[in-house]
Amino acid sequence: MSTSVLGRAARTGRARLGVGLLGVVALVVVLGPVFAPHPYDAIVGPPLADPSGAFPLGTDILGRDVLSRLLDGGVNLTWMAVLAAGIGVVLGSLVGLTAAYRGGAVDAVLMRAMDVLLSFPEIIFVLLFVSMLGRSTVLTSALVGVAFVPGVSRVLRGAAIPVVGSDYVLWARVNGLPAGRILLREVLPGVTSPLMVEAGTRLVWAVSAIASLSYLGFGIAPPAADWGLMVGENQDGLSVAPLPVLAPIALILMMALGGNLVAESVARTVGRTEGRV
Amino acid sequence: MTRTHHRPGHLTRALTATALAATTLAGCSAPDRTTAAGSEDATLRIAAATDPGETLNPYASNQSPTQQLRSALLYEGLTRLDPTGKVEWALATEMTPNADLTRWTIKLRPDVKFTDGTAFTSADVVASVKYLRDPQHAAQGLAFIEKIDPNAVEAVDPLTVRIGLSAPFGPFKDIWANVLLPMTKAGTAPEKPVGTGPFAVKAFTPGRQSTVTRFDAYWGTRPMVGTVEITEFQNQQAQANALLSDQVDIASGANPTIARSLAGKDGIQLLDSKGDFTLRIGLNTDVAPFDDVRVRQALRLLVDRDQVVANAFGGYARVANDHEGGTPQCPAPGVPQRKQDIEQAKKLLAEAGQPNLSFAITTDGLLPGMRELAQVFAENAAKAGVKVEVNVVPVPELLSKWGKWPAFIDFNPIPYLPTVIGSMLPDRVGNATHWDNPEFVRLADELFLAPAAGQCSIMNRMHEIEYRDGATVVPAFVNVLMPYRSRVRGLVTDVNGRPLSFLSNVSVGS
Amino acid sequence: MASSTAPRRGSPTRWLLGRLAVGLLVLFLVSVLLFLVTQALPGDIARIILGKDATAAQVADLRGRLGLDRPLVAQYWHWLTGVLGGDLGTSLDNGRPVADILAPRVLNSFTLGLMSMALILPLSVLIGVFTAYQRDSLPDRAFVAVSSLFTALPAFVVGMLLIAFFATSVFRVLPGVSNIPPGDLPWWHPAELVLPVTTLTLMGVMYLGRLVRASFIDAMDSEYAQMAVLKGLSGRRVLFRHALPNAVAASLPAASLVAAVTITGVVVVEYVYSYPGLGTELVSAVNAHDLPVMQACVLVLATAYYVFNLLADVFTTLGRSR
Amino acid sequence: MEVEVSGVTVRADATGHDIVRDIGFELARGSVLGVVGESGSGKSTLALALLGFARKGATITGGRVVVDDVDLLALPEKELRRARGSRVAYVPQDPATALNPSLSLATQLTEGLRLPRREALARVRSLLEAVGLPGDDAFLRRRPRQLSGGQQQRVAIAMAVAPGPRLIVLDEPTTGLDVSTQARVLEVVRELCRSRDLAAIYVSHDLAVVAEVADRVLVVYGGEVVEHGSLARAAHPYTRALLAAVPSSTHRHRLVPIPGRAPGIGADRSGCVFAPRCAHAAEECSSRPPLVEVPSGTLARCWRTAEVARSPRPAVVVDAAPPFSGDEILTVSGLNAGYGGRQTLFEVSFGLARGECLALVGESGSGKTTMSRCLVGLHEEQEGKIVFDGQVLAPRRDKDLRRELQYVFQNPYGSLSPQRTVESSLLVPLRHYFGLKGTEARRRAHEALDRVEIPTHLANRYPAELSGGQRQRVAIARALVCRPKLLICDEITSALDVSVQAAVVELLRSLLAEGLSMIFVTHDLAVVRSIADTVTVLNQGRVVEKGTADAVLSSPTHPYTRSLVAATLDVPDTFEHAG
Repeated sequence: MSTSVLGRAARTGRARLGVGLLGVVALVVVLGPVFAPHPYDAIVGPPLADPSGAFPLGTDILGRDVLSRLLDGGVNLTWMAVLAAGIGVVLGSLVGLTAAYRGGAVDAVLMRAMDVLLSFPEIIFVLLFVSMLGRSTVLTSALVGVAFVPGVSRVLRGAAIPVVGSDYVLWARVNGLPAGRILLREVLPGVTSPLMVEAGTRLVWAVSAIASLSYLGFGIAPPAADWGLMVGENQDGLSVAPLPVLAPIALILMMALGGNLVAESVARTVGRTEGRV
Repeated sequence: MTRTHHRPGHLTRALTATALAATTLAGCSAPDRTTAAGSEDATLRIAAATDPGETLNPYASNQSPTQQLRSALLYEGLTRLDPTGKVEWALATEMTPNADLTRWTIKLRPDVKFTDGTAFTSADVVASVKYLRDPQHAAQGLAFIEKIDPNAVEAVDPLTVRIGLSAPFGPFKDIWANVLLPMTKAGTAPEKPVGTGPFAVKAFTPGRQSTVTRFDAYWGTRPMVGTVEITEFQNQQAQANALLSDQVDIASGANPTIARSLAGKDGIQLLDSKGDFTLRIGLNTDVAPFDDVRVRQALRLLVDRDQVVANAFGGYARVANDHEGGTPQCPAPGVPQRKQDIEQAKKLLAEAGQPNLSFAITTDGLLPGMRELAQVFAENAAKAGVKVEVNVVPVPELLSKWGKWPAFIDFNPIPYLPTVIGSMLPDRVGNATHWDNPEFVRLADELFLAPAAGQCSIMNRMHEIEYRDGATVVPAFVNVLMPYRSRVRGLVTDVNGRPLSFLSNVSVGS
Repeated sequence: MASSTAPRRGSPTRWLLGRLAVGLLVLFLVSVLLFLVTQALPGDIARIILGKDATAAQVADLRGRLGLDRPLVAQYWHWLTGVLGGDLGTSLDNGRPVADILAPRVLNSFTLGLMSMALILPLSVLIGVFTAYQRDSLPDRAFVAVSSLFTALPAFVVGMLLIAFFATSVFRVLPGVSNIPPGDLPWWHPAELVLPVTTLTLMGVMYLGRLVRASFIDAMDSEYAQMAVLKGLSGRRVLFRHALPNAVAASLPAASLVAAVTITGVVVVEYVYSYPGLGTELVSAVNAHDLPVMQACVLVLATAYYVFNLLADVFTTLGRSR
Repeated sequence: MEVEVSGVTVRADATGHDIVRDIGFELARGSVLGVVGESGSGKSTLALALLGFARKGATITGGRVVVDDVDLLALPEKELRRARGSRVAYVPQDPATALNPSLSLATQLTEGLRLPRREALARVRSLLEAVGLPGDDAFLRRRPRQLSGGQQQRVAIAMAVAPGPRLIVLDEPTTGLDVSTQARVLEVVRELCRSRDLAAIYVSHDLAVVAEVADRVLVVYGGEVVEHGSLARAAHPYTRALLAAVPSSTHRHRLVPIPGRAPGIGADRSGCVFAPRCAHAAEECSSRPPLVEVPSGTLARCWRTAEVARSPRPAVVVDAAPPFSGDEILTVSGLNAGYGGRQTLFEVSFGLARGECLALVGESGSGKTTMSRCLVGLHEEQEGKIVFDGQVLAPRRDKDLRRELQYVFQNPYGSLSPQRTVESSLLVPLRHYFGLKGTEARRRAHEALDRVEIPTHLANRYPAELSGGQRQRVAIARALVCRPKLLICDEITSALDVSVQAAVVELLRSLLAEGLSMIFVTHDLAVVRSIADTVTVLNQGRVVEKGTADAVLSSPTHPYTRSLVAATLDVPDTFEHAG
């Protein structure tokens, strides 16, 4: 079922555009480091130099080659976003499915716990924990992921309730199948479509959130090259040298927009086909 | 809030206004806040960094640059520094020691009034000194006056104070020029301190804004502006934005990049105070391998000082030579300029048994250039195979492990003498490198007893020890940059990086 | 989206009271969690206040005066009883009453949030209905594309670009920072509000407008809309009397969530524009480890969040009982 | 003639195939035409086309719908809109979704009347009273959700009649209603047509209902009219097959399913559409027969009506089994149960002998669903005693008990996991109960599929690819692989077309014959008659009558049972005499 939804989604124009954008970004992320003309942390010129033959995109605030940093700076963002989205979706599904399946008190307790989590503005949540545990890329990704849990769990709980109430799950319960197996083998396959949409959307949000955190200085530590960090580092020079800021923003946008388009087209295809078998 | 009832229908008006196009809005701002430009009552609007913990108490511990900026307008000390770094008389007119420099008699300036109109007398000085000297108050300037015997502070007559010391101390006049040691009316600190400065507080909201107005009975030169409004902003970019959109006249903090991008924009100029402000990398001598002077010297040899000046500070700095400055009155110490020498550094490291040195530099990035300095240093060090990580931590974390970081970035804005007292002698809280050089300590003691004429040669010898053995990498002296709108006239640069302490001749044109 | 148990039995009032009680419980848990987290923060508030120059004895003395040396439970209990008695405590950082610090900031933030909501709701409906009605037309496609772009765009980038465009670089028609001087009411400074409100509104409309568009399309495709057509009603009546109320009703839970997100989203926007609201205060309180201020900020934000969330649930429940 | 329809064709835009094709009929004022067809036959599309309306993705490509000398399909958009409601009105299948949830009844009833509000309200009030609803302000202020299903449907009818149309199209108006409610709605329809001289088109899948309400019947199959006339005189093999598949509440007969599946849109239409499933198909059927008058008196689209007429209906009457005297496999005594504090079952007691089929009969709200949930152990708020095969059923049941007591659900679309193939669905219980995997498990699965007559090649299909009847049989197979002793079937045929229902009922009957015990939960007395040995009637959570099927259905004693029996409709019996 799900593969066919993906297949149908992939044939839409917006999905193709999305895949194209993601492809370009993926090329930059994967092949970029190979083609970077300078080491990402080498100071090779005066700060904020205009674009020239030697520095096609100019230099940054410290006199490093912007192009090289751009080509090198996607890897961290990518794996961090994937990790964050993964944590968010896995934990969120776990909570959401458990709440939907157990219902009653378990449901109430889990959902109120999610409310508690949601009540912290995301940025404060990260700020507090980064202050508490020290800055690390894994921690930041994990925190962004945890911040996603309430949202994901709500959506999946909503999606799972009809599945849990459906007769085939009822049959499994009546026959005394173990709860874990029912959740994993019966309920989970029933919510793959919203799950995929969530995963896609959260990936996009993770890109945006992690870029924001790097911009604010809670993500990747300097002197590493990272698109979000580059925006933060160079924004003071925006009016003198816009490229060191705009170039990474463009790539972040391409990445997020690409993911968004793909997620949306899946969601659209799902919306058009689900429930009207 | 209290004015709500005067303004019926504001919500509707504001909503309509918000919905309207931007053009109508440009001219629309708080009605009663118009600046009478050029006139006697002109307002000077200064952007400063946010400090939610600030108070009006000039003796408070841990004062931010913002609080010190305001204190300089409200309070005065017995002496003060002029923009060239020279100590001049302020509330005192004379300080006379006894023969062994253990008791000082201070003559006060007559006819000085506090901003509440009362007269400034010796009783106020005694009270201020006793307050400062009481360790209970944790005053930030305490370190400088530790030699004062609190029981030996007495008023001789209304304009004479006598202060006894626990040990002989010569450069008494220099010490009192510190902004942390002002005089306030007896009994008013810390709650509602009253000073003798050219301005008095009109409104004060910590962390947001303070307004001070001219004190017309000020004993010195009467300022030309009627009001100074200090508004606090979260970051320097916001200060720059406020300056650009003409919401403030001066941005008191600007990093080199901002300064560069603002300079030359219409109507904006740059106040570039060159001085001996140092950003330095401290190396903790309690921790291996920084207890080995060879390692410290190797790291000093790794720095490309020209690159630090050009790239970390955007050219708004000058090369330094691994010793503090703050001695504008003295000739340069006779030590050669240290230059990048990778081979020598490698050799020293190998001798010290640290060929693959790897460590982290911690900084809270509080001041512009701190992170950049760390990064340039890391890049330079990599050339010798030394792996340096830049560890940016929040301010509280830096403070919480103060004195325990193996390598960190620190700054020093004050003249050499108080620097020595505050952060270079052993067992000072400010000395987070725990550097303890017996010869340096001996010279310091000598300095405290030396007559003014002999100070320079002692200080130059001390610089030389720093250069040879010191625990800090001092690659550059950094300029203090303040972009301002060119309608502000009369600003002066200051070697100590506090040009906004000198507002007497500043006017705001149209 | 909206969660939780619908009123299955008992009166709606009882259900609402139940939810409010749960809300109080959530707030209590939030405060406990925040308290525990701050205890684990590195860096001692007394040390932060006194700075690096203070001696250990001075730090210990200040800790005593601030009551930080008492057992955790006692500290928390002291704070809680104070809050329940209407006393939010005093800032550790500058000793001022928390209520005095926060009152103007709450007003500022809520003005910002409510103004944005006042724009987001009608604009979303307008744009959503228009694009749904003109489905697949050029404006519709443009809106869908732009809104995709915006959901991918971090708020700080939007803010940064708006400042550069309207205040500092291209046009210089608006203030580049949105400082509301202390003592002033935010709406005395409409020009300062334009950019922050615009940022929040843009982000909100791009999200909510899409939802309205989708639910309007659903409403237009519904059986009752078809029935209205079959009754021979005019196109306009079908659109505005039959489809629109239901589309709006279907979007209400999402609108409440957008409101909740807007309230908490002011944190970033306030930071970008240096707007003196709850968000900027919260950031400085976190930086200074000023627990009472932090607690109060988070409680206000969490309450606002919970209220809007509850509204979302109420709307969903109303919708479900239809 | 009041209404003349001819050549109406609706095409699916995407594929270009016709959904309905060349439909024509005439209708006099005051008379009711029934349109009968199974799901997918195109009858709803036809109903909408009569108002000049096609759903998204479909277009009316030709034909005339003349009402009062005006051809609706030829009208420009604006005039067509005026004609809707005032000339032709529509009553939707599901008023719960077709009435606007956010508007009051007054608004919905008066809008489009083009009358001053006071007059409009007066007319609406009298109409509401005519359909048996209160016409007071309090009622008019209500929203649709505050009404019961039957009330909603009567409001929808009043709404349709209010502008004074000449023709009213009712699309499955009683589907989903209880028999007694259905009876009231039908009465309203008949009465309105008579009193207001309205022509009505009544679309339904239920032959009994159509036979009851309509003067003449249009039988639609594969988007075409295959027969037009009286059901009692049916000549087309499809009509006759349908009738043979319908169970009767008055006597038990063998139900004959129609083999194969209904044609989809885009099926080959060069010949007779029913030929692939027709027992009488011959070579000539590969060309399309015309709709012509046949000897029985109807119009039929069939080449072979003569042959068909010669083969009599195989009305095999099956005798009710003798009363069982064996031990009881299930005994329910004093069962009370409820939801969230509200009691829905009161002191329910009954017993089921081994090998017997017990029908648990009740309308919606009778508690029959709670009852079946209690039996399988899904219900938690219950007290009383249930003894199964000598063991008292505890809340926590052991594996064997669960295995021996199997449950088949009502909704064929939900009872199988859409993500599992047929075979995989069957392997789950085999692994769970018997620890079987691999070849042996597959062998047992295929065995069960054979038993329910699901061809082996469907084993790897997903439920979405199966028809409703096939899914229900797979669900039965899944119960069978567990080797149960008692099968609880909860309304398992109610969502199925009659031709498919027949196959399932016959399957269950054969399982009974093999000794399986069964509880059949239903509201349909005809199905009860065709399968049950004993009947227990539930009303408002209480058992009001029990006994053998024959006794309860033929001579009910409780007033409730009597009214239920009276409201149950049957297809006409006169069929045999027609040939």
